Amino acid sequence: MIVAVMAAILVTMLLALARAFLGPGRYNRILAINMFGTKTVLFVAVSGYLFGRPEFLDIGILYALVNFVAVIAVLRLTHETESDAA
Amino acid sequence: MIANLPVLQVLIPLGCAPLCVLLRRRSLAWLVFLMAALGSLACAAVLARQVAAHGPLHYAVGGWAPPYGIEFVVAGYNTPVLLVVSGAAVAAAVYSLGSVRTEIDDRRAPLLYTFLCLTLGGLLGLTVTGDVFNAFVFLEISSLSTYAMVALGPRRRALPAAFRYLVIGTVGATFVLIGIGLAYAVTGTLNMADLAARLAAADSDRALYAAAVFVFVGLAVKAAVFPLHAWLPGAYGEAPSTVSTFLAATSTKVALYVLCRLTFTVFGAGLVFGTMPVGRIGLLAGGLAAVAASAVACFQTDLKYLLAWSSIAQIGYILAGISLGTAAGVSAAYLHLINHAVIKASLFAAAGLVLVRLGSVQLSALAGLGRRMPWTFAAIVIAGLGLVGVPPTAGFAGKWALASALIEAGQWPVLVAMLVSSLLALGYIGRIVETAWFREPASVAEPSGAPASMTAVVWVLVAVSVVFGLDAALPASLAESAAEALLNGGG
Amino acid sequence: MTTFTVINFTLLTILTVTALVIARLRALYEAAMLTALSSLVTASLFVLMDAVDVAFTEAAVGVGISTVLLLGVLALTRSREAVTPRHRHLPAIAVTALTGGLLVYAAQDLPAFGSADSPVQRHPVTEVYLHQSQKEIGVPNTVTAVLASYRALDTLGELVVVFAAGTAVLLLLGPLTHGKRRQNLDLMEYKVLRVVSSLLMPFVLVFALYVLFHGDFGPGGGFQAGVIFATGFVLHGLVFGLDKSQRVLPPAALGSLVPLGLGLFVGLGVVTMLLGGSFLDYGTLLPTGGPAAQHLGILTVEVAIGITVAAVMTSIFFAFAGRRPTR
Amino acid sequence: MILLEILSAVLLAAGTLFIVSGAVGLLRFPDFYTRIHATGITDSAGAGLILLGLLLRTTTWEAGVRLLIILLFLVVTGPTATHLLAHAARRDGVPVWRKGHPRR
Amino acid sequence: MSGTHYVYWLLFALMMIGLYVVISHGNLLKKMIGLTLFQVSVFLFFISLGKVEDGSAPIISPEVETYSHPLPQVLILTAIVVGVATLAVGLALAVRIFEAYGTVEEQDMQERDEDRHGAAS
Repeated sequence: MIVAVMAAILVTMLLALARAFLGPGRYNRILAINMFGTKTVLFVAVSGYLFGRPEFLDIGILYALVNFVAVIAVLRLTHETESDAA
Repeated sequence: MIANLPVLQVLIPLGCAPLCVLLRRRSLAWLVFLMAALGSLACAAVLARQVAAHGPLHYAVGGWAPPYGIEFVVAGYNTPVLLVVSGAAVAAAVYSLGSVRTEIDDRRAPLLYTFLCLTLGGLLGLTVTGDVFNAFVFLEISSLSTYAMVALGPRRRALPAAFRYLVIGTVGATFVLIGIGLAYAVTGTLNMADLAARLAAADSDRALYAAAVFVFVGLAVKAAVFPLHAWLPGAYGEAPSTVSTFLAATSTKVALYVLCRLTFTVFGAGLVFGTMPVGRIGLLAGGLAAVAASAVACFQTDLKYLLAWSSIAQIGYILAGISLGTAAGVSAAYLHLINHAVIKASLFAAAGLVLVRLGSVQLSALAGLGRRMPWTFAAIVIAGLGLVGVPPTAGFAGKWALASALIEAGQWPVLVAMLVSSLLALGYIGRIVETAWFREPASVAEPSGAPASMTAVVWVLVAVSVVFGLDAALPASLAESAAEALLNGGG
Repeated sequence: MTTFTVINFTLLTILTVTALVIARLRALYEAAMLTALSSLVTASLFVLMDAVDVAFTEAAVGVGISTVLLLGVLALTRSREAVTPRHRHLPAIAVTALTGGLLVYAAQDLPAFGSADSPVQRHPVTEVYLHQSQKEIGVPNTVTAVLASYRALDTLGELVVVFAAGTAVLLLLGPLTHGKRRQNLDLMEYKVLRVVSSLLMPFVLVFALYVLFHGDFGPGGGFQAGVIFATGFVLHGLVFGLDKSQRVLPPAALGSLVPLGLGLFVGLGVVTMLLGGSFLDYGTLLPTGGPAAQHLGILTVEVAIGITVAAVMTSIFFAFAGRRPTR
Repeated sequence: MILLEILSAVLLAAGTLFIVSGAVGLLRFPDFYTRIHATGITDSAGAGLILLGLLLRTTTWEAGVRLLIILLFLVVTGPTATHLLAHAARRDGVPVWRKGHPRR
Repeated sequence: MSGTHYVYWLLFALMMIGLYVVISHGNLLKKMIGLTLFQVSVFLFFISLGKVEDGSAPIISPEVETYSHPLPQVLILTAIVVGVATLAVGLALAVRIFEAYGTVEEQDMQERDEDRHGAAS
């Protein structure tokens, strides 16, 4: 069961990656990356169970945090150049 | 505390760096750096005496025996480097009293001293460490501080020069890291002595060769060995005078020393010079550097860039000496390393003096000033003659030793390259002399007065170079014991 | 093929393809975002290869700090790359081919990936770090034991590098240079974000403290804690604006915290020397020596790292964020 | 015990279904707004279900607490990020797809 | 050589992509991105040296027998920190260069310097 979940996560990652490459534009990419980020959180959680050491879930917490910060940073900093360039 | 000297001399400058930030005052930060430099020099001197009397010192950091912990090794092969680096730091400290005041504003000066402390500590640590990964860390400490210091240069071109240095330097350091990784993969250790023993026993030649190549290329970048010298002219030419004076005497020299150390005590001369064609490549690169860089120097219009290109040529000489792989060659390389450090430091210091007095180091601005600034230009000429290798200057002693080592090894083409390079050096020094004495002055503005501290440093360095030329006993004995320690595995 | 191999291969392929796309993208914002993505993949690979501490650091540094810095710089400069002139490709291809060829040559002698019989695993160091350390130091996380005790000097060097970087950024971009302050743009208009961020902040800070003190038993330690702490303030600064963050955490206070941590580390080393041991020999800290003294030393070191790293990373962010676009 | 395992398997399967369908939507839908609609819902829900499924397999309280924290975190930050993204895209004028237009 | 060498091949490819970007691109920020990729792949290479098949993270626990090697992880922790420090300094320099030159393209910088100084370096 866990193996199947892992496979699904990897497939999802690949699909999100395709959207991140195709774009078009910034927002589609942010969306894809945000989704990819959630999948890495799941990856960490699931791989802990898959390989028998689920104690390291702290990393998952951190991933969730930095993923959020990265999205905020993209929004805040792109927003700025656009208003400044105008 | 005496037992802790190997670590103290690295720790003093590193510990002084945060102090400089905290003090925030120019004069106090200067004092801290001076003390750090003097402290390191004192440690280096005591260490040199101890090593000469009792042989190599091993210091296990944290009390963990190598290869489990990190080890510092002070031996005949690195005491000359320690003396040169900490001596140059003292000279730079005194020199900076006058120089930094004219180039850097009050609020940034303490930060410059912070970086000088860090660079000093990094270079000393790189010299004494007996662990390859620790060497990488110290290399990065000194490099990162150097990038920041170069960026402080007065012209805007300092910024791209610093960036270029940063990118090239980081690629070089990463190459070193790849080399360390490959060596680690086939041995499982990072301690230099342990590495040497296991590399000799390992039967994975291909990884070993590649490891050596990566480490050598990476260090050659840091040492500005031709043709990997692209960062050096900009970095030395644009840095503040104190910084170029200090760096010219130390940073590439330490990289060359590490190259030597790894060649002879880790990879082994048999592998490097016997199995791999590193010796021939080194001689080729050294010979080419000597000729090509000297030729480029002849066409420079900026005194500091001219000196920087001349440094690349001189690095070629040192590299050629090392690449011979013989005791005479290595000893000559060390001798030239010491002498060139003194000469080039005095020249960059004099260039800084010119910059302070005229506001420019363009050759065109020097026209006809030989008579108005006789002492400054006299210093440049004496040191310049040392660069050419005219007896009885220090440069002559080094070049003579190198020439005899080359003859002994039958490397005639390299010898010819050296002679051509010396003639070219005569050309560019001659050009400075011609401009300063035989051209009509371009401006009527009177040069401003020279800070005593700067003049003093220039003349002390020039005097040292002359003394080393007249009586080469001290540097020669240091160089010989270094070669002895390296080639006979005295680690 | 084992499950591990499939996962490993997939992630490595994703990483390589991402790198290729980044190399070809001329829109730099997009390239920076994909760099963040590649960093996520790298961190996942670290987890997969059992390097949990490294994964922790890579996530915090690569996805958090690096991305924010890159995007911040892009906001200050142009975000589109010029076309690379054709003549630049040739030397690059030559160098890359040579280096790659050398690596492929070397790889033929490299031990099989995952082999328990490689020189790395057979070396006596392995036994000492994994098992003897339990008696000598008594810290279950052997990475912490090696980092903070066996190879503490590397860690000191690492902290010096962080310190140097912080000082360098201060020198180049700090209030000392004559750059003007930018207007206080922020994301204040989003109420949801404000509420969520205020909820998250205390949690992030507690999490940082937990990571700092839990480093002996699980992934974590001073460096990771410092970066998480800084990430918290980055979030705060992004949402509430720089001025508010600097009111909470004045730059002057940060400026004195930076040298404090490094001073603490160096001071610890000096104390061990004064007590008659060698530099950073924690065994001298307590008369009984042994694991208790080691614990004391490691804890001090972790706290020192945490202080300096948090202060440096936060002030680097402030320095970049406080810069006003010039055009 | 068996009941727990079955429940866990059901939750994991449901979560897997959610994340895969979300990813397919992300790739196949014609414009940004439809894509964010697809991912916004499935991402949090799928992740939540998978984490709950894992929680049922957990034997130690340390791992359980961490799973709950991650869950809480994702549930709070996920929708926030989606909300911000959609809002910012609207403001920046990311175009909306109409029937018959090419995908963007 | 064995079937597990795919790890090295992919990592080396990654390294070369990074190195290529550093050398060929003239945009300073792209160069820094390339440098990051180059370094990250070297870090992964180190970590791959410590991995043991069926091993686990080197955090000692009574239930686990095989551990991956902690030393490469320690080294890479240090190296990551050095990497981010270099990135921060490089980016700070890029910002200053943009303020001084109005560009972050190497090509344009050189042209603008030659316009002003008329001096070859």
